[in-house]
Amino acid sequence: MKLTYTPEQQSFRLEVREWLAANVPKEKLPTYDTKAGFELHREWERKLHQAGYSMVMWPKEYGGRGCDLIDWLIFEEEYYGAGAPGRVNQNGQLLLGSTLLEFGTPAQKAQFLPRMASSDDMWAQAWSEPNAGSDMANISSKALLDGDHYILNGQKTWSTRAIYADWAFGLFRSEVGSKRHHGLSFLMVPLDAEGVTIRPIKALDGEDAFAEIFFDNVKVPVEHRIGDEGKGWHVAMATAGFERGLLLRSPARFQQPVRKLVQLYRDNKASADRDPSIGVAVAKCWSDAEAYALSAYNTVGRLNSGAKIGAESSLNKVFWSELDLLIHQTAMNILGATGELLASGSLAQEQAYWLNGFLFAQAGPIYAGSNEIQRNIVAERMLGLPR
Amino acid sequence: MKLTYTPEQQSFRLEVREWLAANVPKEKLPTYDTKAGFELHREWERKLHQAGYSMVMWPKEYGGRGCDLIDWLIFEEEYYGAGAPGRVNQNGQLLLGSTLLEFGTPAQKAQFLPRMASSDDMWAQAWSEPNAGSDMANISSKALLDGDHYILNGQKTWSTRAIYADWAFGLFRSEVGSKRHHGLSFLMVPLDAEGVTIRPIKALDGEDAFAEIFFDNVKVPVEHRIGDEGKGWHVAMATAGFERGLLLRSPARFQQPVRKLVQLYRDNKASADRDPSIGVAVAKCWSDAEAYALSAYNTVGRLNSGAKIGAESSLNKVFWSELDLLIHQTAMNILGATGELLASGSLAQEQAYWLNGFLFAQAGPIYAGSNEIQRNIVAERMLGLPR
Amino acid sequence: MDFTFTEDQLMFREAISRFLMTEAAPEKLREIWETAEGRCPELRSSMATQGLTALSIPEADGGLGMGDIAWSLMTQELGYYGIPDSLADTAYVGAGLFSALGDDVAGKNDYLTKICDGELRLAIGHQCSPLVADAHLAEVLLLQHGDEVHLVPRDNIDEVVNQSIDSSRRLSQVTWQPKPETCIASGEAGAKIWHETLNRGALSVAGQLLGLAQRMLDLSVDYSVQRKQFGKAIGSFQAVKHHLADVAGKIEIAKPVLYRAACSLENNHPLTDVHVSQARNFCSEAAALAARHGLQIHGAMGYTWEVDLQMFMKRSWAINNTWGDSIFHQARVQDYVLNSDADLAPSKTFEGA
Amino acid sequence: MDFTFTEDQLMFREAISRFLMTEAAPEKLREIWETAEGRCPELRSSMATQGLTALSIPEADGGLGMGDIAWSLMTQELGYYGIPDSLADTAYVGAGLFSALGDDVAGKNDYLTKICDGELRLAIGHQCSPLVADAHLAEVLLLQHGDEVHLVPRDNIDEVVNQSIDSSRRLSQVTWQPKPETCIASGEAGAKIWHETLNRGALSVAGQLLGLAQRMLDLSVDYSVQRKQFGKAIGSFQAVKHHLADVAGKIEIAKPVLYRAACSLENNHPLTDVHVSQARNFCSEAAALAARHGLQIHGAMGYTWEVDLQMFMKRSWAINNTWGDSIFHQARVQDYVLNSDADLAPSKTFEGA
Repeated sequence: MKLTYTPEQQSFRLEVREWLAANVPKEKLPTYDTKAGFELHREWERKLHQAGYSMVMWPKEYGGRGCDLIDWLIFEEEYYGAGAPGRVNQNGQLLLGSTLLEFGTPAQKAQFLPRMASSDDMWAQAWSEPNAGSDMANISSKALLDGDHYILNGQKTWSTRAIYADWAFGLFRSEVGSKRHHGLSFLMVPLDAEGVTIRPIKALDGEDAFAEIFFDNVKVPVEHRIGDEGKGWHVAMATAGFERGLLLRSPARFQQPVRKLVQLYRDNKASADRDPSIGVAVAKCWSDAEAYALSAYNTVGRLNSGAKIGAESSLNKVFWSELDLLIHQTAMNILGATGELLASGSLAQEQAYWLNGFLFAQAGPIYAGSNEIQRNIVAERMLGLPR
Repeated sequence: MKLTYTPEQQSFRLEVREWLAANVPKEKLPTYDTKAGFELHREWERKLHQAGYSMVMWPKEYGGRGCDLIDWLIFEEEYYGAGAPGRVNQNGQLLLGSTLLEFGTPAQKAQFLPRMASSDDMWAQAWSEPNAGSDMANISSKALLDGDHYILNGQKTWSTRAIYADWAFGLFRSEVGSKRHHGLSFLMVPLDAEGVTIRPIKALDGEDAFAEIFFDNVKVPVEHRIGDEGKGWHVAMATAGFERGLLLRSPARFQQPVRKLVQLYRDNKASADRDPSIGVAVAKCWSDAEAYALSAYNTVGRLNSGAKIGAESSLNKVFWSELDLLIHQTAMNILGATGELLASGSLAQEQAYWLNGFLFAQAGPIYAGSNEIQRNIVAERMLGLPR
Repeated sequence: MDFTFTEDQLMFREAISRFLMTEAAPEKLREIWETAEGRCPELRSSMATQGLTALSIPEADGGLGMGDIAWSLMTQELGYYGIPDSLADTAYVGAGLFSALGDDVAGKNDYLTKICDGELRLAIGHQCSPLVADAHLAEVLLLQHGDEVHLVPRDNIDEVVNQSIDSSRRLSQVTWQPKPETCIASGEAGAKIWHETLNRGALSVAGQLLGLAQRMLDLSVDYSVQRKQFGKAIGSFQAVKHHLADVAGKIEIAKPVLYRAACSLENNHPLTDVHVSQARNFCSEAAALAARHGLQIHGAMGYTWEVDLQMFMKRSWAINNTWGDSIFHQARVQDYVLNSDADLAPSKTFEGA
Repeated sequence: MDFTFTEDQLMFREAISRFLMTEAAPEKLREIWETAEGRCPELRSSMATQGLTALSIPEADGGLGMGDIAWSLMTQELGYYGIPDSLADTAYVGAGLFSALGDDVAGKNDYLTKICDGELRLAIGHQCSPLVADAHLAEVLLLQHGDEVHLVPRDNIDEVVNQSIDSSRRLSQVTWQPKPETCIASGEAGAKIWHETLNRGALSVAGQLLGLAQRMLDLSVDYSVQRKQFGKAIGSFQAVKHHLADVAGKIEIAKPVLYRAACSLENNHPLTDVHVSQARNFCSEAAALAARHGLQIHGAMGYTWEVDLQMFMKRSWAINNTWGDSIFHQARVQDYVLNSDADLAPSKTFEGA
């Protein structure tokens, strides 16, 4: 055990830090849940990609940098620490990207990964259906094989930013009459294909953050299937594991708001200390975010020694989603009467950072598999309790 | 709404206060989980009874004082406030007593209540069985009607202080082949009857706090059944409601340790304030105990206006048991390194008060129906969620 | 010792509840949320017709002569139906403030009468917040300047309006000049008025939060009975049951605390400050858990604009730190327990410090 | 950057675990709990034979030359098997203290050798507690007097022994007279030794608490699979699943925090104090929840003397406030976050203050 960085790691960190200092937009980009904001984020992604920072842990041939996971953690620390823009294409890059790297054919990798790294292709997930939320295996959207194509019919929902995206990926029932986890195939679908209709869903904050996707005899070539016919569940589970696990929510994603929370506390110490539970909560946020970071480095160490991530990824997801709630609730408590203000007003730039974060944190225990489902998974798969 | 006491209520309070000041033993009685302590507590109960304070809310003819529930709350406040001994016969007096008052025949009331009030008869519960814990309807102990007697066979368990008690009460399956809630009868059994064997169960603290009761062809006259043959579940549920509800745990039972906790905090303020979460917890304990007291007065007001207590009694039970844990955990945190000491040592009278309370508090979320079962009851009966 | 409401109080609550159920259904709220001002004058008028604006006004002035105890029921209804209106600030907090003024204050009775008739819109600026709610529509503002109470016509202020996460709320930074002619109370009397006004405002918020909590619980129970996953209603899963049971527990325990605080405020109990803050804390906790678990049970649906839950969640988040923020109210209770020498014997529940 | 253990460390842990599994089964613990002294000399000897007492001793002195990092695994095993022995205080904390002494201290190497061979019983009295554990059996005591470290033979002290809720523990109030001839370190050097000793003691407690948490979880999982209610194993109820999943979560997150603290202590990291207290807090929380939920899942059975859970619960309650109580360790973390001006950027996780 040696918890210090190598000279190479240190110089990688400095290099990233300098590039970000020179390139991160001075003004916060508008939300990527609007079309304009989405395209500005795409531009930023292209810039990142040109500098080789889009997907640092992918192989160079696919637009990455060939870094290991420690470098990735370092990159994330610098990225969040610099207050750089949210990663608009991460559902594709992190979830589908990891899946393609593991299960994709050489042709698929060559076709999809470079354009994903550069965000020339923007990706949306198509997992959920109206009757397949927590019960993810209850999928009814169909993909019938017809020669060298699948014909897709059905409906997906909660597809983040699908109205702006170029492609979607998800599971479809490809074996007639199959049930639950069986007979599903993992397909990639261009969203401009004939028969695709996308309807936005207005989120809590009024933005079109999600969408429903309707498939009406949509033709998708067999080459757009990842993994074997009917074996999509296996492929998807690997992807879901990535999502819950380390990749989607790197520790820096929480350490940065904690750093700002501590600053908010320090700036308002006289007032905040009148209720000592505030300071206690701030210290707990720091300690939890630090623990999550330690856990990530520890996991990376074990992965590098050949271990696999199992149901721990479910514990991770519960942990960071609850931490995120605590961070933002504590900030709201410190802000007091001005916490409810939207950014549009006279007082509210700092407030809006926290309010937006507070709203988004509310979704954390729900998306990527509800925390109730995660706890079931831990109990059943890690502890061996009966279903 | 008028939250002040009448002159009569005030003078009742003063009368109780004076009597307790003159009569509460100066030295704490030894634990009633030992034979010697049990009998000393019985003596105390007789003294209380002679002064008319044993069961203040029972009718005078049964050894009570004919008080209303407000007077009872006042009595409890004074009783706990004076640090008077624990009520050794309360499982009988509060649970069976209430049941007899509601369901007993005049003959049963006359036979059992006065001796219960005076603690000439000490009562144990015989609810649980090895396979009927949380699943209370899974009772298999049998009571077969044979002329004017029942013949009892089977086993009960977790019967508090049964090794010292004179009588037990509980449910027995009196209809052959009946299932679940049906075909049960509510019986009272003298523990010196032939065929009764009692084996102590050593509790966490090493004392024989519970017992198993074995019934081997025990003869019990039909007159010892409360309510109708086969309708024992209905009778028992009323009793269980009393137990969870107000009677078993009056607010003063928690307000008194909170008062002592605040004193403990004030006495150790300099040290305790180094971790502000201590003060926050102390204040929460006070606020919760106060809320529980308000809730009790509010419930009594509604009862006096003709309302019934329903699933709220389950909420009460969850609330006070969690409060009791917090009170004692907080005390242990203030005591620090000396908190683990038993009373036998050099340092530890105050510590032992808290350690004993801490241990007993651990059982709170389990006995009288586990908190998980209580939450199910609230969800199903109060909110109408499907079973 | 009688911890119950009168028949009159309960019947009035029932009547208001029935009225709001039809007049302020969620579709109506959505309409109001879409307006520029976030408020609906017709709704205020119809509430006045029901007698709500007359609740606090002395019978001598044509009102119903009820007080804080009755309002502890009514504010729950305003919360439950998510009423997008400053009615409580006007007809409860504002009326209380006017009533507390000396009889020599010019126009005092006229203002009370206008409140009673539902004709006055006012806004109150207390130093507990840099923001004044509803200043954009107020005819007059009651503004704090130290111990002074100023009654300021809208024309005499400048305001910058902010939007809230609750689309019906407008919060203004108000700039104004205290002048002798607008001062209607000062010194000890003014300080007392502001002190009591803050307590009344906090109790109004507490009642609304509790009503909101109940609404969010009811919506979540309904949803959990209808929504199926894994072949059965999600309300049959124990995790969902326990989430909702915990919300019910927070609501039930908060009620008597709210009612006691109202009784203390109405009767000038010496511990009113502590009781009000305690009530606000319990109601706030109930609303926060109802929002959190309500959203959790609604899943992604709860995170949409379309499903009603969002309106009630946002209201609860928005008003939670008004009329004294969480820090203020927590600190008032903590100070009493930790830093006073109050005797906390079990017999003292209803006694003064 | 490598957050993993060496093969040697993992294999040694595995060997110790297998050894304790057979040598310190619950029946054996019960026997020891019944003895007057609460300790078993044979168990200590056999642990010495396994090399446990030699772990911290430099290879030059015949030991294994491992450090805090290796002990962070071993203390978990001691906790998991509920070992009723002061082994960690002697072979880990005490050995660390002796090692930190100047080479001029008479007998230093003899003591290290005796520890290594399992022949020394010692007790340590640190000002963090008014009590000294295992003084009743100690040959010598290491006692604090301000900045001075005193090595005091048992004959030179008076003690009053207290019993603990954990029947195997004896805690003494020790009275003694500091004399020049017993002083083995003082001034800055002495202060540094006590400071480091407290951190090492706290880390020892943290590891044991984490091992205890894991044991209580394992016992509860077993019980919930065997125990049936309502016709099925209680482990199939969602409330039980979620209780146990939460315990597993506390344990898993505590591990890396414990390991990092051990690494900091071993390498004199400038934030060692904060890291040790953080580790102790996480491990303490894991043990507390494992006890609470473990008991809840065991139901009344868990509240009996007969079922093994009680031994592990009581140990966890008993040692929780030793080597710095909860207040001390919470305050060290809070002070760092709230009252320092440390830069808490995401890049600083492994850097000094």
